[in-house]
This record gives sequence, C-alpha cells and structure tokens, in this order.
Amino acid sequence: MKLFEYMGKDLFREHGIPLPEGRVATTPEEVQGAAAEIGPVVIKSQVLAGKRGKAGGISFADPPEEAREEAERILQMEIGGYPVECVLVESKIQIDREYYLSITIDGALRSPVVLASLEGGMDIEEVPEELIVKYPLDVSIGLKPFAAREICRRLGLKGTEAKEFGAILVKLYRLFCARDAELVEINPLVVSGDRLLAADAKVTIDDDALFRQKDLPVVEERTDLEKKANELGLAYVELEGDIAVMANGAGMAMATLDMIDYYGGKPANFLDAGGGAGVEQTARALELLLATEPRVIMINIFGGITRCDDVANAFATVKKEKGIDMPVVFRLVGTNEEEGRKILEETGVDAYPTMQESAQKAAELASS
Amino acid sequence: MKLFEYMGKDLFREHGIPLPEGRVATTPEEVQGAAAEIGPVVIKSQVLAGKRGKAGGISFADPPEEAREEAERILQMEIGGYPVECVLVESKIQIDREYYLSITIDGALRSPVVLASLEGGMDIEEVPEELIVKYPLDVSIGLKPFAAREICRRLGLKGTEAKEFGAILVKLYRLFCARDAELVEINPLVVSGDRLLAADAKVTIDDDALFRQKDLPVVEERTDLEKKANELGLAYVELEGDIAVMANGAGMAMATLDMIDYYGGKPANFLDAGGGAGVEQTARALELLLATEPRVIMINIFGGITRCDDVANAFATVKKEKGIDMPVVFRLVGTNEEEGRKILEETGVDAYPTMQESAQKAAELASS
Amino acid sequence: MAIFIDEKTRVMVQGITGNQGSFHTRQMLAYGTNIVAGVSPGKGGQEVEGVPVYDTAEAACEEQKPDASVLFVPAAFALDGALEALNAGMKVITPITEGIPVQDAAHLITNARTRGAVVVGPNTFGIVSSGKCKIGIMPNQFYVPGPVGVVARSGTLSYEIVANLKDAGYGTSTVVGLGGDRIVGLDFVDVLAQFEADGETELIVMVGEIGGTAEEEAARYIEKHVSKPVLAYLAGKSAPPGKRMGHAGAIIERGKGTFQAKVEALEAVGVKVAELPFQVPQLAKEILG
Amino acid sequence: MAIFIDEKTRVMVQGITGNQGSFHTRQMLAYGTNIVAGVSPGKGGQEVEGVPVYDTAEAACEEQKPDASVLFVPAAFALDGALEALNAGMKVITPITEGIPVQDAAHLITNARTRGAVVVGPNTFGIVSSGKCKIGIMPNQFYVPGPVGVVARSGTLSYEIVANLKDAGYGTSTVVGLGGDRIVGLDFVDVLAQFEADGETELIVMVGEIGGTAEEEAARYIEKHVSKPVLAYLAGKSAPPGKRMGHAGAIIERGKGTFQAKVEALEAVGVKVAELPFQVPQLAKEILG
Repeated sequence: MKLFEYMGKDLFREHGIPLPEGRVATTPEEVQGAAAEIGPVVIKSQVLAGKRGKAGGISFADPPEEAREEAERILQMEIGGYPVECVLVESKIQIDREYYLSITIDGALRSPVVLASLEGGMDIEEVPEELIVKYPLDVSIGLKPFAAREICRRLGLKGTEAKEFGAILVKLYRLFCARDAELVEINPLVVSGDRLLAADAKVTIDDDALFRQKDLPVVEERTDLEKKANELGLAYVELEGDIAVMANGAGMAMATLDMIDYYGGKPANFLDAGGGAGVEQTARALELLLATEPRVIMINIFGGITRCDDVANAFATVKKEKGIDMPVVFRLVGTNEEEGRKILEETGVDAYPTMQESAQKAAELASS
Repeated sequence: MKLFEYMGKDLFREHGIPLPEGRVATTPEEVQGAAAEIGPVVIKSQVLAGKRGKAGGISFADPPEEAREEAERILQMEIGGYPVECVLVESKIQIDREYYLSITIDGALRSPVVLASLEGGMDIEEVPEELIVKYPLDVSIGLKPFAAREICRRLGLKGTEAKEFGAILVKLYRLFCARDAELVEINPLVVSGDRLLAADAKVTIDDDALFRQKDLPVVEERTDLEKKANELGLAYVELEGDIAVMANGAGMAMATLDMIDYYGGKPANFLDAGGGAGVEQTARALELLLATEPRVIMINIFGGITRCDDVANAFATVKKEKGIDMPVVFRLVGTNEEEGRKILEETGVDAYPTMQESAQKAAELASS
Repeated sequence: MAIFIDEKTRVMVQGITGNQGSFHTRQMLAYGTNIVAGVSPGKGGQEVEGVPVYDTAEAACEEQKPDASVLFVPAAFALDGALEALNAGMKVITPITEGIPVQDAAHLITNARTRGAVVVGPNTFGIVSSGKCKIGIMPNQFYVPGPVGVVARSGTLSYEIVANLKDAGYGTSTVVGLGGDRIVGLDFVDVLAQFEADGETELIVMVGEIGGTAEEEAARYIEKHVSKPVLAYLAGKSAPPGKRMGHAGAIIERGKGTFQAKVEALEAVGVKVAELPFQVPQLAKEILG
Repeated sequence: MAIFIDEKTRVMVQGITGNQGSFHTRQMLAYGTNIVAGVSPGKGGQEVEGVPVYDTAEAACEEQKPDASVLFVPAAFALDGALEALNAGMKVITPITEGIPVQDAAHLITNARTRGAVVVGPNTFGIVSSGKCKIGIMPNQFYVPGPVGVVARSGTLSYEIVANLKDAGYGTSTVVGLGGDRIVGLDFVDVLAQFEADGETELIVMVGEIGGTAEEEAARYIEKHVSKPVLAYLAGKSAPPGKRMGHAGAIIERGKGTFQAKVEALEAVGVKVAELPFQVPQLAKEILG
C-alpha cells in the first residue's frame, strides 16, 4: 500500500526524521492560512503518481494570496489519472544539495537494502549505478551505527553531515521495520545550511502486513473489480481482449495468457484463483468474471491446494443459480480431478485434459 | 539497580502486564484516602529487602480507618536495615492459586532464561528443582508465542489460563529487553477468578546499561564509601580487619585477601582499582582508603591496562599533598614497571617483587 | 540420492488439524511420505489420519524426532510456527502459507541460514523427491521417479510441466518449488548446485517467470558450475507489465527481469528455452533420447 | 600450533586512536603482534605507531584483510564496534572493554556463534599465543613460549601466575582471558577442548574464582574429554559473599559457585588445586618435571 507524501511524512515525524514545517490543506483558504503562518511556501499536490513537478503539481508561492491562487489551480488538477484531493503546504527551504536515501527489500539478497546517493532530486533510475551506494542489511544485526558510517564513507560524506545522515538512516530503518514497509524513500534529502531535511517521502507498506498496521490510514489504489477480487483473496488484472481467463497460480495464469496469445486469442482479463480457494470463494470469482461480459470464458485449473471438485462445484452452483450464456472452456486436472470431472459432466460441460487444447479451443470460439 | 516493587509495577503497567489496582502513599492519611477509593486493601512496605511479609511489612486492612492505623505502624518500620519510606496500597484480590514467573540472565548458557513454576508465593530457591520449568531463550529469536506455548505445556497450563500466562510472558520479555533488565520476577503471579495478576514485581536493571535508561528513577543501595568508589569507577567492599587493600582486578583482589588471610592478617576493606585507572583516579582511590584509617595499607598492582607509573605517580602525589602516616606495603609489577619503581623509590617507598612477600609483610606490620 | 529430502525424511505437519493441513496430510500419506507428527496448539493428544498431534513442536520432537516440517498455518502466525520448527531443530522448513509479511520471511530465512536449515518457500507448493517423500500440496499422481530434476517458481505451472514430462515417459528425481514471494529461502542457484551433485538427476528443468533476476543469476551460475543439460520454460511472455514496485525496488533490478532478458541470458549459456509448456518434453526427448 | 591465534593472525585494533588503544597498540607491536590496521571513525588516513587507521572496519578489511579484532572502545559503543567487526568477517573478536551491558553481550555472542566467530571477553585481558601473537593488554615480558596452556577468568591474577611460571622456567603456549562479565564468549570447556587438541600444550592451568558454575562444568568436561594434566588456582577462599544477584539468578546456580564446591568438583576429577598462586609452579614442576 503506497502512502501519500503527507502520510509518509507523518511517519517520518513519528520517528524523528527532520522535515520542513508543513500543513495538509484541502481548500485554497486553508492553503492561504497556512502560508500566512509559515511564510514563503511550496504547495505540493498529494497524488500517488510520480512526476508531480513536471505535471505542474508543485508550486512555490509567496505571499499568501499567491499561495491561495496556486492552490486553487492545483486542487483542480488530475495527475497521472488521479485527481488532487489535498495539498501539502510546506515552508520553502534553502536547497544547497540534494541527496537520495532509501531502504527497500532486495529479493535476490533476501534482505533489506539501503540505497544512497549524493545525486538526489531526480528519479533514482536515472542516476548512474556507480553513483549509488547499495548496502545490504543483515536483519539479525539490523541497521547499526557502523553501517551508517560505512555508507557515509562510501558516499564520501564527512563530519556533521555524515552524523546527521547516519542518524536519519538509523531512524529510517526503525520506521521501515516498525511499519512493515517495503520501501521508504527520501528523495531528495536536502542539505539546507547545516541541516538535512526530508523534502519528500515515499513509503510503501507491505500489503501482507496490514493486519498488524491497523492504525495506518487506508489508501485505496485498486479499481472496483480488482478490489472485489482482492476481497475474495484473488488477484485480478484487466486486459484488452475478449476471453475471460481464470487460472490458479500466477505462473499458470501467465502461461495460460501466453498460450491463448500463441493461438491468436486475446484475453479480456485474468483471475488468479490462487491456492486453496473454496467453493464459495470460487463461485464469487466466477460471478465476477461473468460480470465483465466476455465472449468466452476459459478456466484452467491444475489442482494442488485448490481442489478440482471445489471448482467444479462452484461452477455448477453459479451455472444453476445465475445461468451462463457464453461458451466456457474448462481444463481441470490435479487434486480430486475425478470428482471434479464428474460434477462438471453433470452440468453438461466437458473438461479438456490439456492446456493447449483448451487454449486453442478458447481462441477459436472467440474468433468465430 | 534494584527497583522498588511500585517502580517495577510502573514498568509492568507500561508494558500491559495486568496488576491489582493500587496507589503509592507516604503518609497514613494518603493510605486512608486510597483505601476509601479502593475498598479492602493490602498495604505493602516498599523496601529493597526480601521477606517483608515475615517482618510484618505487609498488612491487609478494611475499613479505611484500619488501613490508616496499619500504615502508621508500617511507615515507622525498618526492614532488613532499610527504613520504610512509602507503601503501596493495593486492592485486596482473591487468590485462587499462586504461580511464579521470571526472566533473568544465565551466564552459563550466555542467554536470558525463563523460570516458571506453579509453586509461587514462596522463595523460588525453596521450590524443588523438578517443579521449575527452565527455558533458555535465543536472543536472535527472542521470546515468541511458541516459546510461551511450550512453557505452558511443560507447566501443564491449558486453555484461557495458558493464553493469559503466555501473553504476560511475552510482555515481560519485552520489558526485560526494553529496560535492560537483569531480572524481572513476578512472585506470585496470582490466579484470581479467571484473571492472572502480578501481585508482586521484582525488577533489577543492569547497572552497565543505566546510561541508556535515563528515564528510570534512581535507587541508591550503596554505602557512601561504595558510592564514592563507584563514582571513581572502582569497586569497594568493606570488611572487618585493619589492613586496607588496593589491588587491580577482581581476581587479584580476592587472591590478595586470600594471601593476607593465609599469613594471619585481617583486611579492613578492599578497593579493586580495576583496569586502566589513570593518575587522578588512582589518587582519589588512595585518599578514599586513607580516610578509612587502617593500620596498614597494602597496594598490589600487576599492571596490564593499569600502568605502574600511573599508580606510582598517584601515590607520590597523595603522599606529598596529604601525607600518609601508616605503613604502606607496595607490590608493583607489569606494564611500565621500571618507571613506576623509579617514582616510588623517590618517595622513599620500596616495592616488593612478589605477592607473598608483600602480603606477609602487611600481616606482620598489622600485628606488630 | 534425491535432493533435500528422501525416504528417510521424517515429516512434521504444523497446522495439521486445519482444513488444508488435514487434507494434505492425507494426500502426503497416500503418496508415501513418512509423516511422524502433527502440531496444533491446544489439540495435543488427538490424531489426524493416524498421525499423533502435539501442542508444540518441541513436544513432537521429544517423541517423534522429525527433521523436516511443512506449515499450513495462517500468514499472521507463520513466522512463529516456522521459528518454532527451526528452534526445535528442523533442517527443512516448508511454509506453504501465502501472504506472509516480507519482513517475517527475511527474519525466518536469515535465522535458518545461520542454523544450516533450508527454507522451501514461503508461498511454495513444496518439494517432492519422487517415490520417496512429498512435502507439499502438489497432486500425487504426476510425481514418479525419473531422471529430471525440476525447480520452479510457480506451482500449478510446474505441475503442468511435470505432468507433461510424465506423459512423455520422463519421471522426476526431485521437484522443488522455490515459492512465489519476494523473499524466499532458496533460489535457482541453490537448487542447481544440488541437482548438479545429485546422482539421480540427468536433466534439469527450470520453470521461471518474468520479474526479478533469479533466472539471470541462474544463467551466470550455469555457465560456470553446471555440466548437466538444463531446459527452461518461462511464463509471462504476453503478460501485462502489471504493478511495479517503487523506484528503489526497480533500481535494484535495473531493466532486468523482462522475458527477453531472461531468455537471452539463459540461451547464451546453452540453456534451451521452451516457448510453451508442452514443448518441454519434446526438448527433454532431444536431450535424454 | 597454539590455539585461536598464531603468528599468521592479522590483527585490527578498534579504537586505535584513543589513549588505551594507542598505548596497547604500541605494546602489542613491541611483542611482535602483526597489527595490520586500526579503526577509528573520523580518523581514517592517520597512522598510529605506523599502523594505518581507517574510518570503518570494512575499509580496513578492503585494504588490509585482518582476521582478528581487539576493541578499545567505550562500553556504550562496544556492541556496535564488535558487530562491525563480525560483519566485516573477523573470526576472533576481543572486546577489552569493561561495563558492556549484559544484553549487548548476549546479542554479540549469539551473533558470533552463528557466524563461527569467537568472542574472547568482554571485559577480558585478551589472548596471547606466546612468541607469536598477543591480542590484549597483558604485560609483554611474562609471555614466553612453553608447554603450559593457561585459561583464566581474571586478568591480573593470571599475569601473576604466568609470571610465577616463567620465573620457575615454564613458558606458556596460549593464555586465554575468558573475561570477567556475566556473559562471555568462551568458557573453560571451550578452551580446554582446544588445549587438549593443541600439540604445544602439555599442561593446562585454570585460573578460576568463586561465583558461577564454570569451574564445575569444566570438571565434568575434564572427566570425560581431557587427557592432559590440569592444575587450578581459585581465588576467593576468604572473600566476603559480596552482593548477590536476585533470587531467580541464584536459583540457576542453586548452591553451586562456592569455593568449596569448586575445589571438590575439580579434585574429584584429578585436577590439582593450588592453595595460593605461587604454588602453581611447584605443582607444575611435579607434573612436568
């Protein structure tokens, strides 16, 4: 779950990471009031999209009346498809240098990793790799001051600046752990006189850990269908074609798309039914696919933790209760396969034994 | 640093460990007032000594007027050499069973260890070993719920009681870590109806970690001389005899006492000058010994991190500035021995090369 | 031989009294897995499919001496259960559970590594040494002994491929599910090293997918250390890019992780890459004859 | 041979620019220790006694490849420094520092153990393999090569005994300071095992003291695993009981730890116990001739 900048900064404040003075505002009047208190300000649109600056969503303003005007403009914007609902009004700070600092999870190293660079303020992917310090952390040790010293040494930071940078890094790791973050990013980390300030905050919380982060605000980024699917514990992705696909397992879902594509078909969407969905859940998933009104439905189940009889039962139930008008191509093998096939037969639907036959059939039906 | 029961319970409260309702009071009037609010109460003298109950320092009282009378008596007591300065007034709870629970450091295992027993309410040393569950903790894992379950299984606790016991244990370990404790003990942990309550609290904080536990109250248990010595970074112990001993290193100090004892002498005290005391510090230590007015002073230094020249210099300074009337037996070898001997010679004091010669001489001088 | 587990492996099932736990215990027993104990707090003393159930892993260990564990416990409790298994001395720990917080996985795997234990998963279908021991949720009928070692990132897709191989007459030595989470205990390289040393394995099949850099690292490793033939199928050629992690995550991978990059890396070191799953047996035939 | 360290050991000094650090660096160099690097944050680029100083342990390792470290850093920073050494790959870590919080020591030692590294101390005088390598603060002049292995709980008392041995004509193979804190990395058993296997050691001298159960455990180990002769001196026969830990601590030891209990345990397994330090060489003479 991505957090808005101002939410990330609330977490920064909670952990003692230094920030410019600021207020959240939802109306031009509030912005003007904040500017009157703060002095010269920067008004930052709060959206989850990147490149807010280029889109005109960040603006410096002084005096308060100008802040009000700018806020009026920004609060009406839509950036990267997201409407701006609020802005962060912050004290305009002197920027001497801009650094980059983040902690994220590195799957290959199986550990958190610190990324730091003296080249901040731009997209980190645009910074040459040799200008980025990448320092993996051992979770059994955590991020101790020695790691901060080593990172500063590699960056070439010295004296007070190194000390402040190190202190911020240690706090940032504490936040990362305490909040189950996948990513905490400060870009830019601004050198302003003799202080370091987090001018931006990007925080992404591990969705799987939200159950123990219940005091965080909820930020919803999914479409309604995705949300509905997620609530059923399933992954749903919308595509451009006309064949609705349900498969279990991400790899299997991808392979199913690949194969439909190979035979000239065009998937409309896909539902990864995941592992171990029961009858009820699978029925809801099917209803969700039906609602997208595809030309063909292809269901590709290779049962493991998912049981074929559960899927077949779910299908039978939905067919009986709601009726299914479009052709359905079923492929069903694995755990409790026999039972599943028997149930399907009773509904009058045959199951294909192989993926290629079913994919080919689905592609044919869709183009006929 | 040992904490008073009520301080320990403040930490328990901080960590969500369930307690009987209670107030600290320093006057009989306060006790009466507390009892009026709480109902039937137990009044517990707050001293660092054990066996308060046997000494009459714990008393049940109802109505409030009786609480006042009991408090009057208890607040005038002295228990184990400690005057009672305040009492804890707690709601009298129904006691169905009394358990024991503690976490401490086990030097042999090099880790924290949980001790738990269904036989609480008495001194744990009096509980037969086979009735105590001893469960070592791996600090790289900490105390996770699985350990609590295993401890409950070994104790034979089940159901809700096991769940509450486990929850208290997990919290107790959190307190243990967060507060740098050497010991956290709940004895008894009372089963009162369907609740578990910490009826007592014994918490000892690691003295070496007090630098990062600055928000804790300070409890002073040392004598003035010990305190003075500790402030100099030295360990000081008072004994019964007439030979003041200064040595460096705990083992060396003990061996010096053993040897004086062997030759018929009687140590008056000893100062472990520890490792790496400088000139200034050693001079202060010497003055401290002088102030105890012994018949003989024996100084036994085997220099390692302590340098012989530093000790000799300190001696020379004190001798010159304050004068030393009693005989001093010096033994000085190790790091910078030559320099040290030279300085000593200038003060007119010879150093013996061996411990036995010096110990023998000190014993002789004291008995002459 | 076989890798990681074999006919001597004594398996403990954590969460055995749950729906999934008891169902798959039955399946594993039917496969021939030597399940010696189950763990389910508060259910000690019961039996599931004839397997004695204990309240804690230590209790199970006292009486049954298991050396491998499989977890069917909810994500919120999985770290606790896995550490319990680790602490009780298990050498192979297989969390089937999906949705374990990534920092929990990092802690588990770091701890396991320092104890010389292997974590298969999390979010894995498990591991099976064909005809000897199955620890996981894969359907029994496809895992017959044979010369092909399979290592896969995704479950169902690997069942598909193993089934295709079986239909073509090729059994499997060991099939390892790495797990679908961002942090998992084993990567392709760890498993390739084992297969290279395994007397029963003549051909290695990698079932990969887009994202991450595991296949690229495997390619580097294969070049230097693997003498046995390797085949691969990679899913996701036509998949939409999907949701990306934040920038800092992307920088770690820097343009790696695409289908094309993986295919190129693997083909450059002599790995044959099948275009569709059912082509794997055809390529296997070319190699094994 | 010698144990733990020898003439090939490359030593790093953490806190080298401090008072104690620089003084003992000079002493260690004078003894012949191969000190290859010093670490002192913010002082990188300087030299102390000709030893190059680095800002961090990793920087020192990049250029000098040390494999053992000695710490002269204040107690509040000792855990950080020791973990830094561990993380940089040191295999022997020697925190001389007194007053390290006990939970810090537990973390350090647990971490070291999982990495196969040895912690000598904390609150130790160090370790010296006579004539080869001295890591610590013991006075140089007494440590000459010879057949006696010494393992001690306290510093100065062991200097005393080593000096007495030297005067009597007996040099030492390795002298190990276990450290005076409640939790230390090595105990008598660990070191006895090493001495038993060490070709240079013919006689083992234990310097113990009252408190704890380390000597009792050593006695049990000696009975089963040590064939070489063992001598002991134990301090504290006449010492006052001193301050005790709380009850829970006492229960762990349950009446063990007294002078008498230790002497009995050791004598029961054939260990000769000297009554006073200067008797150690006399007993050594009886054994070594």
